[in-house]
Amino acid sequence: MRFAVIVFPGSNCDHDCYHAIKHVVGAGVHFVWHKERSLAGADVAVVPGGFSYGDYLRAGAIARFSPVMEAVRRHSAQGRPVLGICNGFQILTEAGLLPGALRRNASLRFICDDVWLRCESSRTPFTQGIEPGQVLKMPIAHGEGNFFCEPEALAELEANGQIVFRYCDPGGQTTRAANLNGSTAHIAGVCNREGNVLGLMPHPERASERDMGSEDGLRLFQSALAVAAS
Amino acid sequence: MSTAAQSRATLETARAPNLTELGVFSAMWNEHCSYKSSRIHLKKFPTKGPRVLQGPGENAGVVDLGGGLAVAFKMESHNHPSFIEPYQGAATGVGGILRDVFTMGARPIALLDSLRFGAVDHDRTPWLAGGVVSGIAGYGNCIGVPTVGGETYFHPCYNENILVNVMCAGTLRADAIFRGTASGLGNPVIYVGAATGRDGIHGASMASAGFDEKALEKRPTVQVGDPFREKLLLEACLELMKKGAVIGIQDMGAAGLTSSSAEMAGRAGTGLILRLDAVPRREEEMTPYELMLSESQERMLLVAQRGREGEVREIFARWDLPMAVVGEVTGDGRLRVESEGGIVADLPVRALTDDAPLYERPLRPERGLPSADPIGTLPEEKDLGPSLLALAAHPNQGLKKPIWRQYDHMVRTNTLTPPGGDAALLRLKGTAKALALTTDGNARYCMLDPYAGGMLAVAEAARNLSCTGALPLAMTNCLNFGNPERPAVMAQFAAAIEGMAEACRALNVPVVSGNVSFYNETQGVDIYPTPVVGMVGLLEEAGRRAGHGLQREGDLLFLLHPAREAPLPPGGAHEYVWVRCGQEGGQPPAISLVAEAAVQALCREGILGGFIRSAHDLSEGGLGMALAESCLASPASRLGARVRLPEGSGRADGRLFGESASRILVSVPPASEGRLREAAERAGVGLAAIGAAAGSALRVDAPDGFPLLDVELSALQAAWCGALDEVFGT
Amino acid sequence: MAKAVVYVTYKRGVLDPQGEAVRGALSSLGFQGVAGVRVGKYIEIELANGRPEEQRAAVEKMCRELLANPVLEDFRIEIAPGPSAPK
Amino acid sequence: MAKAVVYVTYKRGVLDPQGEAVRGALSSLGFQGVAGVRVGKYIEIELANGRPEEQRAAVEKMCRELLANPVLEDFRIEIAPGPSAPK
Ligand SMILES: Nc1ncnc2c1ncn2[C@@H]1O[C@H](COP(=O)(O)OP(=O)(O)O)[C@@H](O)[C@H]1O
Ligand SMILES: [Mg+2]
Repeated sequence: MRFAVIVFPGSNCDHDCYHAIKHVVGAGVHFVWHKERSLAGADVAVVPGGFSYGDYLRAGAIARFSPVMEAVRRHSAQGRPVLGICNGFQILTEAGLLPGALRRNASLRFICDDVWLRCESSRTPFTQGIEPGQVLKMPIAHGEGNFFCEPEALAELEANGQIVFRYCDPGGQTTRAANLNGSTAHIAGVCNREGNVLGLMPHPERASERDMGSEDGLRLFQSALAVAAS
Repeated sequence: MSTAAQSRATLETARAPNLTELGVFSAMWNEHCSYKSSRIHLKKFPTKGPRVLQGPGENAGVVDLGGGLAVAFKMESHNHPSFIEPYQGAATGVGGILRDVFTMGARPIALLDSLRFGAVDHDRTPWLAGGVVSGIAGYGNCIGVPTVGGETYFHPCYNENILVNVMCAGTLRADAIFRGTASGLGNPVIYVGAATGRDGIHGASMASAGFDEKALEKRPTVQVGDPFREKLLLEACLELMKKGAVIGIQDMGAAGLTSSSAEMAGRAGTGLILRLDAVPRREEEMTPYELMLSESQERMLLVAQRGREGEVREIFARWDLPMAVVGEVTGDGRLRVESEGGIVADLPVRALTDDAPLYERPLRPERGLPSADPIGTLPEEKDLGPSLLALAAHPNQGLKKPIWRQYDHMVRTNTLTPPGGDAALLRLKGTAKALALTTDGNARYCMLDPYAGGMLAVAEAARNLSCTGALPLAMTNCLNFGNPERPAVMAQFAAAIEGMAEACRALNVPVVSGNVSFYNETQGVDIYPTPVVGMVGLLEEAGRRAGHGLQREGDLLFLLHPAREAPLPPGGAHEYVWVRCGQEGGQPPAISLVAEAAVQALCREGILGGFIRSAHDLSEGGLGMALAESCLASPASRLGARVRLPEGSGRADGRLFGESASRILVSVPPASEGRLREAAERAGVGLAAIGAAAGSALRVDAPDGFPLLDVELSALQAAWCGALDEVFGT
Repeated sequence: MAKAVVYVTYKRGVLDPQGEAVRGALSSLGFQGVAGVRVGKYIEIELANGRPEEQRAAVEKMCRELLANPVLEDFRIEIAPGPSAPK
Repeated sequence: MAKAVVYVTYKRGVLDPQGEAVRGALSSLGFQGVAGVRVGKYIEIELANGRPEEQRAAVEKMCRELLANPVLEDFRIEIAPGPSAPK
């Protein structure tokens, strides 16, 4: 069982993902450079956080054309797991592998803070081990994480069970105050229709050790590992 | 350039310098590059120590961390550009200090920002503060280096001259330090990074000029930063260094190609030929003058081993960055610049560097603020609750989270103690150790007495590190002062350095790098002298650390203090008086460095020994604010305290909010009280039992039991958390 | 050389936080009578010579593929033949 | 109602990383003949009724005070009387 962590020149959470997967979860992991066209035999693709190619125009707008994204697209088309974290989520929406778009935060400011997430769906390989309704604590760190989709698209996401995480308070209530970036319907993470591709703005890799303030993020990686093993 | 300097320039070359040469001279002899007014004073800093691997004079200082690991760090100012264009000024300041650190071969792991803005109600302050903070965020977040600490202070003396100081630390192998030297005859001089444009020509001179009303008219001396490009440059340079093809490397900062080439040759005692035709450029028809003096960002100059140009080219191509061989090392001690087949400059390197003018400017100490303590003008209140709330709600003492929440302070997953504590702590993966980092400075103390102020800044920085359990190792600084041509400013400068140097010796923290920023003045009015200290400490076992927050109901509270002094001396409640009536005066806190060292050592011993559970130093706002911060440190599980002030003389408010130095508030499990008492006894440190952690309110009584304040933590927290709303909005 | 100018704005109905922030700032600076503000991107593209129809088609493609995100943005294109217009 | 349109761009000579990034992306996407790209801001301001000269003066003030930083940026203003132009 191997994870591939995609590395764009402006990725900056690539090493954090690698560290969490290898040294905390204890799974196999390798980096894949953005100029590569194959994931080198990985079972799970992780598109990490950062600023892919600077992201000056729109986060992820340029990254979606990179050679490695062809490989990610193929991987996804085969129904295999893909996880996009933060910038990875932005890239996957730009690439059309996930629905919606990520606008600038409603405050227009970058926000780095802990948030709570309510798991809404166990259908993705990353949330199979997490009961719907469970609340996880993880940090966010982004300037453009304000999820947007049109009302019809939202209804479709609801109907298909594609909403995977919503921002909530520690008690699991989706309050306005808990929705730090102003996302449509408090959405923090969504999956594709098939459920194998998950994107979320919060950083599970930063919430994988007690020293970092939470271990809740580990469960996403462990869940993927368990699914692959079964 | 002054006429005197000009004629000297003429003398050195035995002919009249041409325009390009004059530009080179004027940039190199500028205060910013030559340190002509400050050098004789900077010599007073202790710069050596068993752990110092590289002292001042390089792009950054380097200190040994043991186990083959070292840390490179430095702090730099970007005050003037940030006042003109706060976002880009601050952003490019971050870019510059990052390059200073990775030039040494270190991977940057942390940034800290020490900020001074004008009064909150000054009309430009919100725009400047908002722009500076988002500029630091914009650059640091993108490149993926966490901003883990800093300080922020508002005062009208900065209304027209803000201070933006940024510190960067990076880790490297102790045996793989790179330096900015151009050695080895015939070795190629290589330009890497962004192409050169006309931006920022004369930035170095701007940094050395005061502001007049025309400041806002100054033209593109401000550059736009490109953090993505910097990330590529960082990765490419570190990769290249690993290959071992690099002889010397330096970033092109102030005065760009001019200073990087002259300084590299100067350090090696060699010469250089630069061929300007090969310099990558992004604008047409640039003159040699412009090419030599441009301060375009994200560029580096390096000297490689002859014959290994191909490796350099290959690596930079992979990172999609321009690379060009622009010259070679020579043995004649001259900087020769060629353009379009002709020589456009030919100057002795020594005249530009070592032999640059040195001034011993006149000093005349002047008292900047009244010597009487203005607390006497304040009515004494029975209930000090409202005063504590007012202090907590003031932007200077309030929670700075609206600032550091904009900084990615967690990326790289090493941040054990995020911003908000006394010092940031970062674990060093692959070891058991953690690095502690802080910045500190108190301009008011320096205005009252620059010598004491300098000493106190060093002592507080070290104390902040000790409060986490870390041993202070070494420091950097940013010396922000007014116009050095005024003897009163020069006197402040000289005295502050002497005070700092004295404290460095007593506390065993050599100075390994630093930066001077003069001419922080507007229309003849200087800022308060503002030396800022950046300090690095080491915690051998990251697991044995403390924060400042109270941990458990029932834990006992003690004040560590110098043995021969009262736990809380009377007076000196500067920030409290300032918040209540806007007056300043009196004396800075008295300090005995021997006692300071003992207090800090005991605090570290207690943390490592596990008998101190939390530690917080007393600074602005005294014991009152320290208690408030310790109660609120963990918003989710805030914990109150019940305190009785120790016996002493003077007004109760003056003692509660007094800013006495060398004091640390600690919380201790009841079972450990004996161990703490024994250790304090042995160390000769004073120990005052002042109460216990309890309940959901902060209650402080006078020594006789008379209640001084009783404030619900919810109210305190609301005041404290909203303190910056006026500046940053809600 | 010709110049294409592309305007990228949020779709009607998508809240524009930047525009709102500017409106708020203008009113707190004392500017009255500002009913609404929208902030978008303005992109100038210098194009080598070519036929205007082809240029427009190329710029439209750039917009669809890169310059605008169709989920939330609209775009508008203007082509201005530059001084050395197609012969 | 009238509408003012403001264009804010970096001054000539100032590095425009956003424009550079777009240019690079366009060329790697295979668009040929793109000689340069500059990215700026496009701001639409709806103004209450008033005399055009006054409106222009007000918008100029907005630009100088808030919308652009003259140290780094240039601005250009267009005023288009809207459907319900001043009576
Ligand atoms: N500009 C800033 N950037 C990052 N962190 C900051 C900033 N300003 C304040 N902080 C954080 O808030 C903490 C408390 O601030 P302050 O009370 O001013 O510090 P000190 O402990 O030096 O008195 C700092 O130690 C730092 O961690
Ligand atoms: Mg402190």
